[in-house]
Amino acid sequence: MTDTRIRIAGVELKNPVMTASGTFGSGEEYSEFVDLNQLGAVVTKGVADVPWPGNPTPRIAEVYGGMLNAIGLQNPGIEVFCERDIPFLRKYDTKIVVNVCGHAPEEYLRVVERLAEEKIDLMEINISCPNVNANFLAFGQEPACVEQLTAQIKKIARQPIIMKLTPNVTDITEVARAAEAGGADAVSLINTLTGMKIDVQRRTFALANKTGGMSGPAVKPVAVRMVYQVAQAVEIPIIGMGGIVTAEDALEFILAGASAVSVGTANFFRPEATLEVVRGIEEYMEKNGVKHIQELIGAVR
Amino acid sequence: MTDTRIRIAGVELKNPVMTASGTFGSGEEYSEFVDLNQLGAVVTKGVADVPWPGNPTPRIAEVYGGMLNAIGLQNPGIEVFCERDIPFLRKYDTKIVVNVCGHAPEEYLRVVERLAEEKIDLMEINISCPNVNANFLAFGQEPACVEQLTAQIKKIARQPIIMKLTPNVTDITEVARAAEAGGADAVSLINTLTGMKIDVQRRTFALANKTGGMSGPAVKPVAVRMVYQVAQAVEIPIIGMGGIVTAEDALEFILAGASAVSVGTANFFRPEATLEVVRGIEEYMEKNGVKHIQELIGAVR
Amino acid sequence: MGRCKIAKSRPGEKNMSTKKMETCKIVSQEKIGNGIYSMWLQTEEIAGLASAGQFVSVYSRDGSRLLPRPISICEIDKERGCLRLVYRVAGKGTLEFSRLHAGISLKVMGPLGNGFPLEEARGRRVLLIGGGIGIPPMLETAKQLEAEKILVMGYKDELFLEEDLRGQGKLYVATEDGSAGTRGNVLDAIREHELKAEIIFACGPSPMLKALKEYAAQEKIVCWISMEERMACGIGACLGCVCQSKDIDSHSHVHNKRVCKDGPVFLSTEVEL
Amino acid sequence: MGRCKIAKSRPGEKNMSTKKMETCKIVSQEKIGNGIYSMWLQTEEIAGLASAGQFVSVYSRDGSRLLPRPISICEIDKERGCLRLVYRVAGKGTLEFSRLHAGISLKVMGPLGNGFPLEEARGRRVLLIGGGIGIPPMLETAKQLEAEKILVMGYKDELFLEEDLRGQGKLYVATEDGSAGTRGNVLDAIREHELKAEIIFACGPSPMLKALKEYAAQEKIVCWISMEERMACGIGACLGCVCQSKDIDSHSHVHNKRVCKDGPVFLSTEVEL
Ligand SMILES: Cc1cc2nc3c(=O)[nH]c(=O)nc-3n(C[C@H](O)[C@H](O)[C@H](O)COP(=O)(O)OP(=O)(O)OC[C@H]3O[C@@H](n4cnc5c(N)ncnc54)[C@H](O)[C@@H]3O)c2cc1C
Ligand SMILES: Cc1cc2nc3c(=O)[nH]c(=O)nc-3n(C[C@H](O)[C@H](O)[C@H](O)COP(=O)(O)OP(=O)(O)OC[C@H]3O[C@@H](n4cnc5c(N)ncnc54)[C@H](O)[C@@H]3O)c2cc1C
Ligand SMILES: Cc1cc2nc3c(=O)[nH]c(=O)nc-3n(C[C@H](O)[C@H](O)[C@H](O)COP(=O)(O)O)c2cc1C
Ligand SMILES: Cc1cc2nc3c(=O)[nH]c(=O)nc-3n(C[C@H](O)[C@H](O)[C@H](O)COP(=O)(O)O)c2cc1C
Ligand code: FES
Ligand code: FES
Repeated sequence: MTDTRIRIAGVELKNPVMTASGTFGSGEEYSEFVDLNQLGAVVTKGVADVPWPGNPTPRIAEVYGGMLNAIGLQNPGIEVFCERDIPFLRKYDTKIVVNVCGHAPEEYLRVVERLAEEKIDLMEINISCPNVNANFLAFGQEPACVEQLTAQIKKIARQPIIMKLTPNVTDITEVARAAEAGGADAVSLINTLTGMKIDVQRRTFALANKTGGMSGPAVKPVAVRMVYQVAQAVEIPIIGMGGIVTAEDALEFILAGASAVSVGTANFFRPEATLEVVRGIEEYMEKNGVKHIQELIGAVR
Repeated sequence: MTDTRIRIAGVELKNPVMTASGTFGSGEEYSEFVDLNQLGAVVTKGVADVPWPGNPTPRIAEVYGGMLNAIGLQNPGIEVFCERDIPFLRKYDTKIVVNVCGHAPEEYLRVVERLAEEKIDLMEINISCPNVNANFLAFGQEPACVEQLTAQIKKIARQPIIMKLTPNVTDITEVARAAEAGGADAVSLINTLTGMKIDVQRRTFALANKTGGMSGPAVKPVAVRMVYQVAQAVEIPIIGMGGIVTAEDALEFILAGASAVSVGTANFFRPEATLEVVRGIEEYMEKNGVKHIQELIGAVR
Repeated sequence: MGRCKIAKSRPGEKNMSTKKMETCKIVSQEKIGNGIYSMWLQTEEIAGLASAGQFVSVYSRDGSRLLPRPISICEIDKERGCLRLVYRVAGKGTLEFSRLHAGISLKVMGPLGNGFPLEEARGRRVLLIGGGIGIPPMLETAKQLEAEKILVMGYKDELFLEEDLRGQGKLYVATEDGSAGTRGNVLDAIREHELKAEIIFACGPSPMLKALKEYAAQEKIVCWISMEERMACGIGACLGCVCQSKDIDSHSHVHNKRVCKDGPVFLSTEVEL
Repeated sequence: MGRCKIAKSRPGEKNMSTKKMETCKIVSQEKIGNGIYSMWLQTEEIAGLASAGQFVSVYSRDGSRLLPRPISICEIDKERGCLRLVYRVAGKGTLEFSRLHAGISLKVMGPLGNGFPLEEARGRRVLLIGGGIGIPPMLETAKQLEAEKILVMGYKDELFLEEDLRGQGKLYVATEDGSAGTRGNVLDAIREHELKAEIIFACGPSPMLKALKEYAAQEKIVCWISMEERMACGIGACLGCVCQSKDIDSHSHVHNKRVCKDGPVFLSTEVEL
């Protein structure tokens, strides 16, 4: 018998497989394809203090082995979210991770405060969305800002927090250490790589926003590398993501040092991808005589 | 009639299509497939002051839509290179760009000095190979170092120099500006993105070097984005590369602001890719009534 | 909110468990025009669940292209469980599809979105309007609609599907080059023939939909239009495919509606074009 | 430098323009063992140019896998211009190949590398040794070699190609599980049967090649081995596929030789294992 349970900041997940924020809504749409009870956790689409309209369309462009998105964090705001999405998810036997976004620290803090009363398990703080600010440097790219924001959030947060890191940096270990220093309970990585596509026939950008966040199988090698680097740099648990489609992909992240993984873009072309990953990890463990998933975390050094 | 000639630092290329360093040897192997006379320029594999043995194998791993390499800049040293490779290339009516590598400024300077006597057209300075140093930060990631090295090289170089930038940075415009400030005649980008692959069956790294440089179609959106960013930041010409396989790919880079392009990994699976790109650009220009390629450079803003 | 009720009665929204991901064998593949192909797919359940105006997500067999190609349902053969898709080669994905022959399988998800509200139009005088590659969904819509049907189809030059459409009602054609029917667009044909209706169902390029929206407002008739947008999930989860809505949408709480889930068929008055 | 002269006379090095990139139709595809497939390809020029011990680069049809799969040439039918490849399903690429049926085309580059130096062995007593998926190239080598041929083939359990090999000389078999021939590896078989030769040609896994290198050194006989390494270009340009050489290599000027171009066949004494 294999034991796939893992713990993140005291929260026990039945398995290490989560959804990646923004690729799974709040679970409702995919509940037609996936029994949410079988997932380690559902991570919701980023939510802000007030409704955000997001970016103009086209928001989506296909690229080789992946996609670009510039949704621009459209969301209905924390009030609707608490009234509609949390009750929906609470019907299932899975952990709830609420992804939080904002333009400025105050906005994050308002959401975190509002969530204090809610029965959710973890919060994931998205400090890395490259689509919101017109300037290319987001504050998730500055270690000092990250440490400060983390500390501010920790002060008021009732649930453990995961800081979600951007890969668009020279040294991701610096940012991860800053999050740890600020008191983060865990880090998750990677968010999307900033990319661009040009439509040569129309001589325009493929996305109205010019740049977009790249995700999907094409980004996996960068993501695995960063998870490995961060695993050597911090003590807190890591949630790995970026291009996971199969159990083998997920295991790469786990062997590199991730305690849990998120499946994102794969949901769009394999709606049952999350469940396939859950089952595939179990099969791998059985085949290789791995009793507890813990034996695999960071096993390749 | 279309005019595909471009100029880089006073050197006229018959068309904007070059080979990417390290993917084309010194042209000999591919001369079976490609008439080198039809290329804008051949960029050679990186050469150092003395022979380098490179990294242990496996040096190559396939990833989704691309590959990782950790060749580790194996090269026969500048003396053999000058005696064997330059004379070979001088038989052809194409421009010669010598890619230069080193562990430290003195090593670069020795190569640049030795090349002063040689009949080559341009030098491309690789300050971005992530495979040489054990520590993850190479000095191509530090703007101050880049400016200083560029200035040192410019002082002794007889040929114009292209500084080749790494994409593994938070803000590539900073590094590009540093190269420009140091006196670079052009910049080329992107070198490879640092990635990692884990063999989950054997529980080892796929590459002996653990990490490797990612290239191929999978990296193109990041490369196009960076070329666009740099085009808004500097005045010197840009040579764009990263995942170019077809003329359409090359045109994305040109429309984003590149004056020339390099075809790398594509040579490995389409040995005639460079020529197909040359022809495809001409066809696009004819079809769209573009008289001079200059009209396309940076045309999408 | 009136609209909401109408929407609720639209096909595809009744039951939560109506979307399937299937591997479908190609039954036939035929070139029916310059760059236009007609493909029949054998489905397990999708055809049985599908209704007119809905679409399916078709996935490329090549791993370099991961996102779905949304293609409208052109015909439904419920008995055999088959779907007909008519598509134009627009890029690499549709080019790939066009090269596949009978017997090869494709991954297909569907049926997706809300089709045309046939009940709304029953027994009335309806203008069914298609433009370019927006023509295919109008065929099944025409077939299922029990009403007085006037079909107006706009082409660039070469006609396609006009044989199939002719049997479904009075057919008017417009071509940009004047090679058949009215020279011009569908509105030119409507004006030339002084066509009148109580309700419009339309699918086609944005400029056409925009013109129809204005026309319907002038004529004070109800107009349902089928919209297009780039998609990733196709089921309402990613917020990639939104169009702007006139009012704050009840799901998004902003002025955005998801084409894939809230559409692709919208009332012309509820969206901005 | 003596070796250099030998190398120069090896097939594939004489003429600079011997490599072709072709789209080859699959003539037949057959499963010949557990996870082992045999495929005949119709080439335009590759078969005509190929010699025993060379290999080809086979490219995946799926755009997510771009690098070549190097596969040794198992048989050459110069008259029909066909090549036989025998391969094991090791991962996604070979799995893809195994699923393709006759009529489908594959991109193939070749012939690549230097084959076995048949001239060196002509008229002598030769041990032809194959281990596992290193067995296939020994078939064409045996067929072309005019010499006294002793074949020693090592399998894990199930035999394959042994019918084809049997006609080419005296065949000895070793199996790890003892289900056929000598229990153990090829060296166990050589010792059991006290096989002697003046020259060895071998292809198989590294541990086998290492053992043969030592054996050949002890016995003071010439031993040529075919090596494997991960490849990108397949033609000597990328320096991806090097093995360590005993001396400084005349091309690389370091202790590295390119398996794809300087090999895959090397003298056992010129490489480190
Ligand atoms: C609801 C809906 C119904 C449609 N019905 C049909 C139909 O019945 N027949 C038909 O020929 N076409 C239809 N289209 C358009 C069709 O989806 C595109 O032509 C097709 O996706 C192009 O793919 P490609 O790979 O050939 O082109 P590429 O340009 O290579 O595609 C690249 C990416 O852009 C997306 N894309 C490109 N064009 C469009 C577009 N116009 N709309 C949405 N996404 C696009 C592709 O899905 C893909 O992700 C419909 C679109 C939508 C949204
Ligand atoms: C000169 C040479 C001749 C060969 N001849 C044969 C043969 O006749 N029959 C046969 O079955 N196999 C042969 N091999 C091994 C064969 O190339 C690999 O089994 C095959 O590439 C695996 O591809 P995959 O996609 O199935 O596996 P994956 O593991 O999915 O491949 C991933 C990547 O690793 C590379 N790779 C994986 N295994 C090997 C390997 N052992 N050697 C080199 N590259 C590898 C692939 O080419 C690909 O780039 C030969 C290898 C070499 C170098
Ligand atoms: C359409 C889309 C929307 C996303 N929205 C969010 C978001 O709201 N918050 C966030 O932290 N990450 C968001 N992401 C990033 C993903 O959660 C994930 O980090 C990234 O896509 C890499 O994983 P993948 O390659 O498996 O998709 C989004 C990604 C996509 C593709
Ligand atoms: C096998 C290999 C070797 C390379 N060697 C060098 C090198 O010696 N010097 C250098 O500046 N870049 C080197 N590069 C980087 C390429 O020149 C190019 O910047 C990169 O691969 C992106 O382009 P591509 O995606 O078209 O390959 C190498 C790349 C590959 C794949
Ligand atoms: S395509 Fe994802 S919401 Fe419509
Ligand atoms: S594979 Fe490129 S040198 Fe051998």
